[in-house]
Amino acid sequence: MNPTNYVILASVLFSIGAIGVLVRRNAIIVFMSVELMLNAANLAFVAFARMNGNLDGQTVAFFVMVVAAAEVVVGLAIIVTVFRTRQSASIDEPNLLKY
Amino acid sequence: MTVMPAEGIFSLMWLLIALPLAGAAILLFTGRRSNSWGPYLGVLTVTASAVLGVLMLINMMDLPAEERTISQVAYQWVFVGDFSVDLAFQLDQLSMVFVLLITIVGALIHIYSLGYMSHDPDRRKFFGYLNLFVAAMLLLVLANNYLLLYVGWEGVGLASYLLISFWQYKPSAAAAGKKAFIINRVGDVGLSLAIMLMFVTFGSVNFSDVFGSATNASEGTLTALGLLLLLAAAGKSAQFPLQAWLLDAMEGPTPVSALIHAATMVTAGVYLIARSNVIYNNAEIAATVVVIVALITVFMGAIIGSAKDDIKKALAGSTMSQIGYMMLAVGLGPIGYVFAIFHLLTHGVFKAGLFLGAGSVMHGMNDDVNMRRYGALRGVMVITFITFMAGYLAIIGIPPFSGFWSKDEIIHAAFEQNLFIGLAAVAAAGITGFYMTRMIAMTFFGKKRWEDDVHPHESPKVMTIPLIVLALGSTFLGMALLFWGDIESWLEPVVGFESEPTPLPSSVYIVFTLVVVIIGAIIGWISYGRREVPEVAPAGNWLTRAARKDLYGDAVNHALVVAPTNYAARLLVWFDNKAVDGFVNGSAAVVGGLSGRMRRTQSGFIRTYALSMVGGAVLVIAALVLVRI
Amino acid sequence: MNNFPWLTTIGLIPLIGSVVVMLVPKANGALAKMVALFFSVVTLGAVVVMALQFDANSAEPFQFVESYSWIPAFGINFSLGIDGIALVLIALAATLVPVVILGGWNEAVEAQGSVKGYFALILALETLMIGVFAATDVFLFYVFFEVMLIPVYFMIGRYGGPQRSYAAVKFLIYSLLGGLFMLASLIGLYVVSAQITGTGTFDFTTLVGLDIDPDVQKLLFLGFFFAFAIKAPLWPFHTWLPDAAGQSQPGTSVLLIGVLDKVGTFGMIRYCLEIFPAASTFYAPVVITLAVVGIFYGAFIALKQTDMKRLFAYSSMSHFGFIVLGIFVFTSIGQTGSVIYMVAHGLSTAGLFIAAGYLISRRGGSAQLSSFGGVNKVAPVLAGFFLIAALSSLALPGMVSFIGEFLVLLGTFQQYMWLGALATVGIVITAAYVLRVYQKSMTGPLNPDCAGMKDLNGREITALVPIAALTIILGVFPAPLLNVVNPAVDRVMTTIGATDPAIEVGLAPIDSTVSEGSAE
Amino acid sequence: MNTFSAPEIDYSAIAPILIIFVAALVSVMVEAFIPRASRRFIQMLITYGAIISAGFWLFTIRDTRVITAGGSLAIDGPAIMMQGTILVLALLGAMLISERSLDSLGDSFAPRASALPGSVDEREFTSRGFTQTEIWTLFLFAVTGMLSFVAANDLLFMFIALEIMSLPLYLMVGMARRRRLLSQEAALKYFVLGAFASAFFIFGAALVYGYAGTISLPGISDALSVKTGEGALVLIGLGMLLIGLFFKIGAVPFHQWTPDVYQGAPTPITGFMGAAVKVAAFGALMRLLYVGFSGLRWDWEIIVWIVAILSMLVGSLIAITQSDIKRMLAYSAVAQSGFILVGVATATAAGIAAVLFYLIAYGFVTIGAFAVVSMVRDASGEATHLSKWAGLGKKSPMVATVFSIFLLSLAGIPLTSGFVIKFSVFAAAITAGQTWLVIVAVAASVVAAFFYVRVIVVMFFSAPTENTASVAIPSAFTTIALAASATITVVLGVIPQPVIEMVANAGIFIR
Repeated sequence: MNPTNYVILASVLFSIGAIGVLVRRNAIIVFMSVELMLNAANLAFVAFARMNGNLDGQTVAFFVMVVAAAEVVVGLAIIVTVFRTRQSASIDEPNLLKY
Repeated sequence: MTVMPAEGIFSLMWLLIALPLAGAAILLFTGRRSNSWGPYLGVLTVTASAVLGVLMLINMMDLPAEERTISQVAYQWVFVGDFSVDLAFQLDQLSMVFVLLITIVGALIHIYSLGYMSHDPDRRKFFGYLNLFVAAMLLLVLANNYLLLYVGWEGVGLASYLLISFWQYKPSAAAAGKKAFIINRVGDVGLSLAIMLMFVTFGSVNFSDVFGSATNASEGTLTALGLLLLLAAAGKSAQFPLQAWLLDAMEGPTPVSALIHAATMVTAGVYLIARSNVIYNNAEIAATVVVIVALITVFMGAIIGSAKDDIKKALAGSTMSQIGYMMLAVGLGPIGYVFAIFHLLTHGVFKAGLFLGAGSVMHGMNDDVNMRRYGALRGVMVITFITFMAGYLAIIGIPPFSGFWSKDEIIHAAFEQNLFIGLAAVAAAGITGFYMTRMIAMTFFGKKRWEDDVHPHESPKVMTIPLIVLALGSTFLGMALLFWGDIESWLEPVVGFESEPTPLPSSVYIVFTLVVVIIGAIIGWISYGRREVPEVAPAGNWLTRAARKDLYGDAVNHALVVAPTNYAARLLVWFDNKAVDGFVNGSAAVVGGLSGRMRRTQSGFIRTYALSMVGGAVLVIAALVLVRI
Repeated sequence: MNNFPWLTTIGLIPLIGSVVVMLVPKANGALAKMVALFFSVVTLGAVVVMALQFDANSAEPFQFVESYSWIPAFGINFSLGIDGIALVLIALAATLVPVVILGGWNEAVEAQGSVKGYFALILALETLMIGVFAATDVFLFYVFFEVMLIPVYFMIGRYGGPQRSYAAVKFLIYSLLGGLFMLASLIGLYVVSAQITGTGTFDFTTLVGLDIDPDVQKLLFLGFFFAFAIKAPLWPFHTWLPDAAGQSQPGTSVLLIGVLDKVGTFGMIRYCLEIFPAASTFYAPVVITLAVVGIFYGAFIALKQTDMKRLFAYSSMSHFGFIVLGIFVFTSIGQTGSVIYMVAHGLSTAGLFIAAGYLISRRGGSAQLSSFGGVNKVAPVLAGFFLIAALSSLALPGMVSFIGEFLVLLGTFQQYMWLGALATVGIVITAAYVLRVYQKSMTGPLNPDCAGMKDLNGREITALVPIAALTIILGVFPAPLLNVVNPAVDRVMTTIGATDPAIEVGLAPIDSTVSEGSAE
Repeated sequence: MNTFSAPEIDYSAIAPILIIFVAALVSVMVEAFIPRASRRFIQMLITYGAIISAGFWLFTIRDTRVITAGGSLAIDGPAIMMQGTILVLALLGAMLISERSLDSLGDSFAPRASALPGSVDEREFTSRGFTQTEIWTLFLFAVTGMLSFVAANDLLFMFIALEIMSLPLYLMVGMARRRRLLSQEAALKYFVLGAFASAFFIFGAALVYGYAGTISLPGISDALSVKTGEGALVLIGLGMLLIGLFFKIGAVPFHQWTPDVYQGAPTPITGFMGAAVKVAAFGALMRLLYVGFSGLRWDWEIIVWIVAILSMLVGSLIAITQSDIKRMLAYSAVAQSGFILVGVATATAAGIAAVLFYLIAYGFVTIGAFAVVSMVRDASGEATHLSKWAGLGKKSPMVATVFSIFLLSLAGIPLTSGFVIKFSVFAAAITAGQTWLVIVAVAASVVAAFFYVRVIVVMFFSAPTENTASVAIPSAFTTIALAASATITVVLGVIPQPVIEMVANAGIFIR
């Protein structure tokens, strides 16, 4: 299969992730959308690694996974704290800081 | 004309000015401390100047005619690039007579004021201002260049301002002073511009340089110079159309009216034109305009003087008219300059006498100025009456009183120039006879029309002695100057003199004029001496009504100048607040409003922020990609 | 010439004074004032000593030159030096500061801000004023130019009237607006100098010698001119001034209008004209138009003002019109006139504001003309000084302002006859509004509210005497000013390549004078 | 298959990063094993010790110019300059974090971030005087990330450094002792948006990798010079990389987190973050643009212009109507980013030097300003509403004066560092022919001056009211940090030459 298709798929996934961030209200889902975007990047890296014929892309993908994991830790910590305080996972709920 | 350096007594020329100036400085700056002796110091300084002036006259008479122009340079005053003006004085025959007029009449009026102002708490200040005036006036006539003359010119204006509004707690006095100053400023514009034009044309503003080179300049330039100087002269000498301030100036104490607004300052315009004779001699149009302005003023003054019930205002109208005569004479050119100065001198003396006499009357009448409440004062104020009569006969021009000689010469010169000018001058002389007779009749003759609490009495000696001296002057000065002093040949080296033949012998004009004057006087006597004078002025005809309103001088000024100025000022204030400042504050408001709106975009919702980031992303990528394509 | 760093010394004295004043205990306000007065008088003394050593006929463009490397990376030096124009303006500043301290003795009240702070700010401002006139490095000039805003900002904002915040902010923002555009031009100038000489510089003398492309000049000129026009203030950039003057204490106004605003006109001569001669010539018609509009605009509005301080502000705007006019007609007479006018205006402004300040403080802070009337009756000395200042403002002949105004008009007339004639008409309106103030406040029936008004005390008189004396002495004997200003102006004229218009006819040869003058 | 060869690593050159990193690791151990009572002291010891020793090390290697760690790290002049700046700012930031005298309850951080706001637990922790010490660990990690960020020479390392820097900050933002709801909200916003931006960054990296076949910046540059086709790929990739970095520097339109986070975060963290993150992110941005994408200069220039103008104008404009001092400073930070971008857009040596200088001076002003903010308090803690600052100049003249110095510096008044940096940036821009950009910047400066000046008006020209906050007496920590910032602000304004030389000697980014 042509690696270009993977890149296109990655772009689609990235877009889905971005749209998810914009339209979903639940903090967890928003967060998952971000992870989807990261993984789209991973896919693109791997696909490009294949196209370029070097391994840099694959290496990057691993690193990104690790980073994503770290991000999950931090992110969930924050989201959980906010959830505990507000009893709501809605991302629109915390709206004290504005203007 | 050779200019001689100042030697001998003439090296004290600066002292003529310095003495009264020092007097003014001491009186004004030492404050209350000099209250007791200040007035006497004021009298002393002017008298000293007068003595010095007389000594200089004696010395000058010893000199040959062509060496009588004496100059004293103090130091280089203003110097920039090509422009260089000295602080320097010049005493010649013309300034000499002015020095004497100013100092002697000035000294007399100072003495008179000792009595007249004896009860005024601000007496010291009054004498300080008077001294300041004398100094400034002397500077005016002694300056050897136009710029320094300007200093004196404005200095007398300042003194006049201060003295008109001397009783400044009266709103009318305060307003009158301001009015005088501002109208004079209009004249100053003329003087300023004339000086500038002189510099641009000749590169110098010294009298000798300007007159020496005047013929090299184009006639257009000289005409412009002449008209500008005329504007200046009209301001200072209350000539049409800048006459409106003089009548209001009578708000000042009477000695001020006598000294400044009759004898000396108001004649400065005549001096200026006589001094600048070379320019007018070469600028026919300017000279003609001078004549026109003068004739208008002669009649305006006379008509106003005929309608006023306020004795000082009537005299002020008369002053306007008489100065108009002088201006007429200078406008006539070399045939008139000498006589203008001649009339200026005699008028200075007799008008000062008349004003002081009026002051003496007011002094006895509780400062009432309304002649309709006078009457029959000849019995209670004998000295005042007699001295006033001397002035009266002088001004209407009855021989051998001094006014006769000078006015007659002017009328004669007018006939030499032009029949109509001559006839006009005669007609005005007739009106003079009318209004002066009216004044005499209302004041000294007829029945008592005094207010109940008024007890007229003769003034103290300190006032009457100056009156007597001035009355003697009114009587004899004309003859003295003409026959003994030989005023024509005395002034000729400075202002030039020539005479033209007239179609008829001189005596015809003299008799004709006298007849007209006497007719005027008789009409005045019949109207006011023989008939009862009503205490409330009758309505009168349109001319009387107009004359009572100063021939609508104020109304015209208001309509043409004051109202438009006010309107423009209000418009600009509005513009400044709304448009200029409005723009500034408006910009601030727009920025603030924009800020307030943009602030709302910060909604606090994460997803809005994310959307804006995506929007930014689209923008960034689009910019990158589109630019490339 | 001796090598003593006069300018640095003179600049430092008030700065040290400012620090010392701040060290005075808060409770002892009187001591702080005395200290401030002492330092300002010492500064004045030092300026006088320096001025006596100034060589009016020196061939050098600048004297008392000092130069230390400051930011070599940008070719910036701490360079000082003065010509005659700078000298007289420094002298003006040094004269007015003690006068303001003495005249504004009671202006600061502890309720608003610290008393000693006010006087410390005045002294700090003096340092900056001296610096701004003495700088011969354009960058250094700019630094002083901008930093000066800060003490004034605090002086207006802390010690001013009810609307002081608004006025102070308006003043600052307006000035910063001009200043920042000037900064852009300044940098542009630096870049241009780098392109021409290879190394960028801010050194004034080097910049003057550069042959900058006229089109570039036109751009750079605008930045400088905009800043100076706001500062001066030229119509229509003036609206900060009435607010600032109306709200600030009289002493602040004196320094603001009397000295600070002169930086604008000083800058026009020194920087706009000399560095951008081609652009100056190009823009002269526009500038002259603005100046003449300003003369009449300010005067007309002054006619209708009811607040004394705002009135003086508008009148100053009119006067600044004259000053700018004199600068941009490119005649030595006009430019010398402008410099004299700057000095004269500084003195008359000081006299007016300080006298008005006495009045206002006696009437509980009201500056409305209607609050007064007949003051001459109760406080003749105050009225007298007020009158002298007012007459100086209307340029009465015999006073130094007359020489300035007349020379400006003469210089204008020489170049543009009709414009000169038009501007001369302005003197009538000046008289009208000046005398209106005097009439409304000092004469007429006594306003009952003014009945108990005390006349001036010794301290107050002492503040005004030097102003009145200088106004008259320099009017009668202006040689000390002209001697130092003339060579400086000649240098400016040479730099910009302008020549005075020729005399039209000139004097007739000597021998012909005998036959002229009078008829035989 | 390629044989694996271990990359050459110049340990000396990267020692500063390693020192801080190791200290962070040790700090984790301390949290795990040391008793609570002595943790704070030891953490502080480790932190200060690490920062100072890293600083000294950096000083000794200041002339190093090397690309190391397999091309991942470039220790060049600008990197060392910025690392030094970050370390000094970190030192000052650490001092603010150490402060315990201002608040009656202790330092600025929640004793237990996990405790529910307003819960019994929280009161319990507070009353028992618990002190949060994890903040130090997070702080050290964040500094590690920053130090790496400015030296990152390939996209992967840049991404990792970005995350190492950001993740601890997300947490630190949420740890305020007071107003915890705001703090947590700020953390959430910062985190979600930050992660979002990171995703853009890494996807952009993927696209660039797809184009260039390498993730090393010099490699990308080489690829750009030889390849011609597939322009869209690299352009979109560059765009997405820029989005990630613009987010960090708070440039419009990626700025909206800034005010919320600045306001919600504990003030010491705001100060540290506002100063140091900006340095780090601009370092990365410049390296990315100059080293990796210099070949696309004409393309990215336009973007930088647009973003610079938007940042300057929007930041300045919105700041005018702010009534909270921290929010106002946040918008001011947005505007300042715009001014710095003007320097970045020049892409000249003078521009780099100007930006470096700007970052140094701005960093100190920011830390100092937030130090003052942390001191102005009323009963409910920090009084950040502007109305409570009314008459502060009368009540506490010294503090108000110092704050005015910072404000005047931000407004760019001469004799403060703020003027010199504006001057340098404008000079660089005009030299580079971008006069029109400077004109916009000047206009924005005037608008910006308005709100800085407004604070002075409030402090000095209004009378104190009963609502006026008072200035708490700080311990030596804040005092020193404040004094140092103020002194540096003035000194840089009066004698900037040494620092100008320093940044000029730093030279350009090596490749």
